[in-house]
Amino acid sequence: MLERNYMKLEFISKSSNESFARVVVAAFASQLDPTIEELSDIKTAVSEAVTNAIIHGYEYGEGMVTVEATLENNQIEIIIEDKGKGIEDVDKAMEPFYTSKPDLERSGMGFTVMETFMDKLAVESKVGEGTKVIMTKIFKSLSDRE
Amino acid sequence: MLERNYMKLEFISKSSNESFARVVVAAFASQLDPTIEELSDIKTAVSEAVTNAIIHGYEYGEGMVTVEATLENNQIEIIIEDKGKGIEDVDKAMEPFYTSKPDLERSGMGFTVMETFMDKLAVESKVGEGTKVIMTKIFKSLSDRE
Amino acid sequence: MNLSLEILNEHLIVTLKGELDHHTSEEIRKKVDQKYLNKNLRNIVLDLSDLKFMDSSGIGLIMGRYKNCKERNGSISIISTNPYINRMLNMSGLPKIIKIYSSRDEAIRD
Amino acid sequence: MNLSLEILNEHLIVTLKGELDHHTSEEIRKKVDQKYLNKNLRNIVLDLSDLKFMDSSGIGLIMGRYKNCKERNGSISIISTNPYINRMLNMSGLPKIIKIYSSRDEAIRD
Ligand SMILES: Nc1ncnc2c1ncn2[C@@H]1O[C@H](COP(=O)(O)OP(=O)(O)O)[C@@H](O)[C@H]1O
Ligand SMILES: Nc1ncnc2c1ncn2[C@@H]1O[C@H](COP(=O)(O)OP(=O)(O)O)[C@@H](O)[C@H]1O
Repeated sequence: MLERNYMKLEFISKSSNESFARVVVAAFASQLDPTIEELSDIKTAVSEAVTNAIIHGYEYGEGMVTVEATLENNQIEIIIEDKGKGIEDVDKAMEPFYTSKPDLERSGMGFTVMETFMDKLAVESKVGEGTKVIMTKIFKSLSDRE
Repeated sequence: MLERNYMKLEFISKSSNESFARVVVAAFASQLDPTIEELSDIKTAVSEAVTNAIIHGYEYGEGMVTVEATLENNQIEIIIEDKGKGIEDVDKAMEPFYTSKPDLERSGMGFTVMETFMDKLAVESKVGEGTKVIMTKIFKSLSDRE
Repeated sequence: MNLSLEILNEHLIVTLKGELDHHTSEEIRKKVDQKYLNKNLRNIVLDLSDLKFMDSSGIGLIMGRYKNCKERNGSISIISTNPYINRMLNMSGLPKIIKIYSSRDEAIRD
Repeated sequence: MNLSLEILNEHLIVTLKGELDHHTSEEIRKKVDQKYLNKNLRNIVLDLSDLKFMDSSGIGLIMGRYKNCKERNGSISIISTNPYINRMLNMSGLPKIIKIYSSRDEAIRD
């Protein structure tokens, strides 16, 4: 089993950094030797949370998005944070198909995807201060191998 | 030409993170669409500086290594920093083949590689405080394309 | 992201390769709509079989084209073979309103 | 990193694939030395032709094996075809003391 490992990434809220964030988290998670499907789940969940920080958190301006990842035992914890506008009603925001930006052709499925593809999801947000998404993925493939 | 882009990565000084740091910088630099050789130069220089932070900066302990990268116009600036032991005599350290750790089979070529593969190199260090390596690579391929 | 557009009778065939996310979907949307509206086409066939990655921005993109087609009494169909992308399509409920095929021949014949 | 060790007469043939850096060189060093010393071999042939990446830790690794071979009056030779890795080898001055070949046949015949 791998020893604990930790990384923190900060980048400007440009949409071209969405794929960059996915590559970084996937490269870090690879140290636990996950299956292709597990890696794919993580990439998708990261993509959702980072996209939200960029288009909802910072809306029309630019700010910094932070992605932290911790590998420990057979799991990865990922925290994605912005210092943007925040969410007024988190429960409502997390409802499937709810979106505040139908004009941008958002589907309102971001949080549903994160919930489905990860094992744990928590959202902390304060209007005017920002949003923090904390997700955990347990590598079942790793538990099996032991 | 790409707009300015910036990222900052922090990770624990474990040797397994050497390849991770290379992947991250290469993925970020890819946004400027460099040649394979330019990308290879950057990866090698990053590998040298990150390895130095891990084995010389933090020697036997663990600490955080920081990698910052800025894309602007046709160049990338990369800053690699540790808060480790620092270098007493930077000029001597930068001499080809000088190493303080021949027992670890170091070749003493790290700084020479960084100098050769990058366009600019500056080293700032203070004993007991840490070391900062600032390197710039100009993407010639990009200037040609204009 | 690699996008190719072909016209076959009244169909606009859109082939996507690479990664479909919020960043890449903006350009795709513009180019697809331009062709679809300017050329007075009716139907859209979206070929996702060479797509390597898609997040929920892809669902938004498909929904938007679905609405455009409906306004013209046209139809939209999807070709998808990647199990991972099928999973995302199923999650969204899209297969209830859009037919998913596993080959281009089937999609065009239908 | 992928390492394979073969014995051919007095030669230890070491084939490296993937990325050779400080992290991966530690395990390679241990495994190569163990085989070389235990089996009482004389020469080492380092096949780097499938290496995708090498930094100066690779130079340190080669120098260390060179010293071990010298102590036994053996010799070390390198097979390298990647121009990028050749550039690193040339920078280090290693070609002055170690022969670099572009194929395994040449290296073993010599
Ligand atoms: N980081 C964030 N900052 C501010 N608002 C957010 C953030 N993330 C999500 N939201 C809000 O929650 C809603 C639902 O998010 P989500 O399920 O990802 O769907 P979508 O991104 O498609 O709108 C968004 O429309 C937005 O109003
Ligand atoms: N981040 C650092 N912290 C402390 N000392 C360093 C650092 N980087 C380099 N040095 C010193 O400079 C010397 C030369 O470095 P380098 O040229 O990279 O060769 P090598 O790593 O092979 O020793 C090292 O042996 C070490 O003494």
